[in-house]
Amino acid sequence: MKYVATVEGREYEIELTDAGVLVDGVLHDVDLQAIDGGFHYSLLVGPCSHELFVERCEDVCLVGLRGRRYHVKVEDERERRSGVRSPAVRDAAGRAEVVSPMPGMVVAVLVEEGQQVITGQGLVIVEAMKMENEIRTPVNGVVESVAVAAGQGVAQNDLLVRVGPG
Amino acid sequence: MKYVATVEGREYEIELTDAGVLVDGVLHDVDLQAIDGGFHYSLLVGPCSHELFVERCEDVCLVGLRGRRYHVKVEDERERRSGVRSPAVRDAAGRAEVVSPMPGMVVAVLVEEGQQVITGQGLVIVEAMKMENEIRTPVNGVVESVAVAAGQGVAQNDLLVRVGPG
Amino acid sequence: MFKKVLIANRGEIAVRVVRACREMGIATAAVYSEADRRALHVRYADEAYAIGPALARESYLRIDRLIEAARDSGADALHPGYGFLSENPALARACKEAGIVFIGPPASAIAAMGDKVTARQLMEEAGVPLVPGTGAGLSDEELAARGREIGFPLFVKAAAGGGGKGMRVVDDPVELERALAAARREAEKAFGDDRVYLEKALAGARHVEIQVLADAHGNTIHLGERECSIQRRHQKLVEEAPSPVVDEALRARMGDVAVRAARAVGYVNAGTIEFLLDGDQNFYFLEMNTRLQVEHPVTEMVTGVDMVKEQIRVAAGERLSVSQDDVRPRGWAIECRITAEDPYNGFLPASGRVIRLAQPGGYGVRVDGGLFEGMEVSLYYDPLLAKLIAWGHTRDEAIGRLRGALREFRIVGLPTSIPFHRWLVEQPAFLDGEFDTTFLPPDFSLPPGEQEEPLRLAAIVATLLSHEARQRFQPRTPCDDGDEASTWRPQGWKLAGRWQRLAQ
Amino acid sequence: MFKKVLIANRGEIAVRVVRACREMGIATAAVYSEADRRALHVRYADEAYAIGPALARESYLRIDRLIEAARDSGADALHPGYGFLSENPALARACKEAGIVFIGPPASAIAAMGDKVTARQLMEEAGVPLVPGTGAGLSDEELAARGREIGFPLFVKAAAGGGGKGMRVVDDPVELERALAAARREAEKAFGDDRVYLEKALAGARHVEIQVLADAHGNTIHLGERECSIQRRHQKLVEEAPSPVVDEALRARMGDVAVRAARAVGYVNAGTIEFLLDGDQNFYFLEMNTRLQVEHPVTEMVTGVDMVKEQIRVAAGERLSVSQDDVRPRGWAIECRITAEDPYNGFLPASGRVIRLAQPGGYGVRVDGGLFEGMEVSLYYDPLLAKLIAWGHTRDEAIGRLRGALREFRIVGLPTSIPFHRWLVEQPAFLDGEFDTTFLPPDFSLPPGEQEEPLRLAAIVATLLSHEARQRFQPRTPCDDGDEASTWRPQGWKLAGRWQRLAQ
Repeated sequence: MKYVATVEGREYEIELTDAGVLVDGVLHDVDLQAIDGGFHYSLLVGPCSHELFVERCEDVCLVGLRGRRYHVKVEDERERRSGVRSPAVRDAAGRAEVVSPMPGMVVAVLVEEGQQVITGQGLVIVEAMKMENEIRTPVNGVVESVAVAAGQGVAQNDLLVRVGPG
Repeated sequence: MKYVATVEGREYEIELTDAGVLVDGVLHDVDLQAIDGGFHYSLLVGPCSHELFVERCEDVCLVGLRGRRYHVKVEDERERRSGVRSPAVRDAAGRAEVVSPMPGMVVAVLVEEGQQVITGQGLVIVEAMKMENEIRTPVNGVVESVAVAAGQGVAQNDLLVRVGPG
Repeated sequence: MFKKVLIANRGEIAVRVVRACREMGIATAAVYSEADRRALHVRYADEAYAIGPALARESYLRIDRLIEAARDSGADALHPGYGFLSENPALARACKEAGIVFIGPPASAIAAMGDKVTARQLMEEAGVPLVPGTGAGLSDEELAARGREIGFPLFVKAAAGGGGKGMRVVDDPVELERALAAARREAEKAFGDDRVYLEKALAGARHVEIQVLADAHGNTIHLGERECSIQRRHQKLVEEAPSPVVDEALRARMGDVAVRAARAVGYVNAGTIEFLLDGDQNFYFLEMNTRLQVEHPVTEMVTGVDMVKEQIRVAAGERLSVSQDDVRPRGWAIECRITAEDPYNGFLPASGRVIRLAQPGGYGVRVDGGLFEGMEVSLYYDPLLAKLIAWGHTRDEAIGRLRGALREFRIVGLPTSIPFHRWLVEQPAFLDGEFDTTFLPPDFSLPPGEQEEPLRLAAIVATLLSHEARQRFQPRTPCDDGDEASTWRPQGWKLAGRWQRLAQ
Repeated sequence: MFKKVLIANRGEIAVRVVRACREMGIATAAVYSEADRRALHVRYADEAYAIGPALARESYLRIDRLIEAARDSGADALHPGYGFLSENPALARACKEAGIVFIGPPASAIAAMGDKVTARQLMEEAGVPLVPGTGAGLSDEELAARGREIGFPLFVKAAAGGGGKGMRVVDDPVELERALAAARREAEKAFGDDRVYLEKALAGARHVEIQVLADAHGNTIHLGERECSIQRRHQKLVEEAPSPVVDEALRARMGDVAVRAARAVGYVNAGTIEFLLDGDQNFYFLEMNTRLQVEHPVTEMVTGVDMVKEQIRVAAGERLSVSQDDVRPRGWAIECRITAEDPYNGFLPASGRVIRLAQPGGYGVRVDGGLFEGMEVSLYYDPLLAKLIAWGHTRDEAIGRLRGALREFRIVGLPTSIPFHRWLVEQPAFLDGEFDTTFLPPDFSLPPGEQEEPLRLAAIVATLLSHEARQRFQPRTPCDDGDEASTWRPQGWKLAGRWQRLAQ
């Protein structure tokens, strides 16, 4: 069976054969064992020993290795040809959608609709873990809309402010 | 709902009510929380904090508490009246069935059928964990049958020797 | 000695205090918010009392509920831990009124050191060297003017602050204006006191602090220094004892000054004098923390002194169990603060469920944690999950142990700071002990790794598991799905054997 | 220094050696039997090599496969751990022939000390005091005659033995006859050598051993004693350093004799001289273990010396990193051997799957283990799961820490020796340090607890969970069973609230 695995922008062509795992045509001698029934794995590649954690493995697998977490998308040939699984890319087209980089609470909104803003100017202050974080605009422009108010809780990636071309 | 819980020969009448748990008529203020989805529990009885592990909870629950493991049989009133769940008790009736107290390998059989044995006399030597263990007869009598031979593996509670009245 | 101690805190420090009490034969009463019913400190304590909802100000910051829980439990003493109300003199006073011993310094010492401006005055009188700065209670305009005199860069600090909260560094007058407003707001919120002051930011200085212990019989000693310069936005990430740049003579000088500072406020119990240390072995008083520090374990590891037990002894009126002469440090200890923050993403706070946990072990490795499998890490509280401390005969050995322990430490289910620590212990400047408080820039984020191998391994494993899942999710009959799902276990993949070659 | 070390062992000691190598920057190659593919030492090592089926004699005892794995891996040294082939001079010789450094003493020293009878002769010549006894190579009849002369009780010991294997205590001539046969059988099986000898069993003696370290440059030092009298059937269960009955003068005397004993066999690397110590501070040579001991951590904790690293340094031709003067013990350390044995049932070996694991932590607590969640504990190997070591400034503090750590240590899924250790740390004789090797009778089984409360608590919990299960297993519709089963989580039972009362 042939698959394409994509991790951090890099694509690997992986073929499972009786002789071993072919990765981009190179044979790997692989021994993967589950330690505790589903999260924790021991991987031997040749004699080299690796410990891995797999937090989930649905559309995308979240694999933990050497302290890092890798998102791996695996597609078989058919899926890849039809593009079934490729995720939609959000496109802001000229606008900047400033989202909260963390879950927290909005302490203050520093701008209002229609206001001119310059790159680096603070838009909203979000408190998380008892620290205040000023969320700034990455572009020059005009505030098109403010999606939050002081005192409001926000999740990670919640829209805070939409900045349009000036 | 009323239950009878039996643990190490002691019976508790336990009634679950809205006000709390009645144990032999005494009200207990109980707060039981699963820690990790099924094995590990935190129990508060009043303010007193206890950690427990429940290895399984079918006919009999195996509850770990303060380093010990307790087998608890729980019956509701109907089961108790009908005796549905009471386990069959093995009865040796005059005979002693000497079983292996551990899994291991039979190194030597020290007796043969028909042989007179006296209390404390060695019957079989079972090796486990690299140590030899002499298994002795708890009664005086005659060896009725020997169920094992040297070199044979035995599981815990496997019959080794049956000793009949002399 | 006390019969029962109420622990007015949560997380790893509450567990730490439970352990000390247990070892001394003292019963423990934990408190918990609704978010913490299943927390480790609740389960390790002998008793536990609910004190309110998850929000700290409705639970861990409620003096009335803490005192009520202490009364309900019959506790004769209360340990505040660090953070929360530990440096609020009102808690110490409320304990006194309720006839409960507060395991910490007198309220007067907390108040004196808690107001950073008063503290500066007292220290100046006691002959303790200070960083150039202003008083508090000045208006924004006055501060702006004084700031220009002192010169930039400057720190804006909360008069009632501590631990980096309400603290900002500014490089020019424009920035100062904005920072004052933010610092006041944060200070008001955190401490109910919006007074701020300025302090010169010393370039290239290290953060080195001295641990002091004092009893009510007039004994005040120090346990040497801790090096805490590995910080990000004034939050300590890694601490060690001793400091790579403090020699015996400097240690004695700093220790003497620290003891003098503690005596100046009538200090009793454990406390820490924070100094800035410049490249010429000059040091300047920053502030005194009138409580146990997060990083106390590194001092414990090198001195052998159990600081929480000393706190309890001292609070019970006993003498310190060690004299200054008994303090003979051995080896080196380094602590990593393992937090629920994503170092690859600007140390953003993370939440999630700990689905798997493997803690490191072996010689010289200590874990002080509140971690357990099944733990829900929320954003309500401090992101500290655990402290990993490694001891070695030498700094190199300690770092070697740390490196190994960081490899063994597995917290699965959410991002943690572990990758940062793994990175740090490979940095030449850290290995050489050559760093100051600017080692990490404020916006530091861990660079992604450049190795190809882990990507490939992750790809292989994901592919094998995906393949297996695809095979599995082609049900043979429509009805046998349920049971199989509950009993299914991933099988071993062994696509080419090695043992077979050997066995022949 | 070595580039890569092959670890010819499994379990906690293999993990211990991985850690030491890793800290020294040396790569590690593990070996594993078919039963150990998922073991911790395999996962923590850099490389792993399959060496055969589960049975030790087909894998961990196969010198040929170990040497082959060492060659395949390119290892330049081999660490034997303890047990298995660690005291078999053939492994040391095979390493030498293969050009691989054996991290242990010279084969000649292993052979000399391995034959307990030869060892007795050598020690006698070196002026080391011996327990009265016989030579080996005697017939049963000769031994019976000599036994009557020496007087009962007597030990029957295997000439090639060690660690209690093949050892029997006998009280009279009739028992002696039976014991000789069993001991010969066990010795033949364990060591391929059925020679046995007799040694007088000293009443009321303690088992006290001295750790020695020697390098190839003529430096031989000792690291003080370990007290190992808490034994059951000659299997050590708990060890500590120092011994409660050894003072500075006795330590110096025993240390001198131990160093002399080591020198007498040209010893290089780590070794242990076991002594019996009577109530009058007389001590007698028992045997020398020419390898790392299970209980080496207690010595590490009090001396600060990493013994595995010293072993590696010495094997690489370096000098010991410490001199006799550098050895200044601090505090007290106690080790509990946490085994898969049921102390309530005559310490019967247990097997099973570790379904949940919570390891203790905090100050002064060390765990050396091979444990992990999901581990299948089999009967193929030694029942040792982990070693729990607690350090304290005093013996009392160490015991306090141990007591707390034993409460925190949770191994769910099979019986372990933890209840025994919890019991031990409450026994007045143990707390007073008043015990000898007869403290535990040979057939000791832990008495069941007498408290009613745990029974009641277990009954309550079992009833709540049974109740919940009964409710759950009344399916509402015949078809929605499957999914529910996989997502179901036991709910919290809170039949009477406390927080509500506070909140009003």
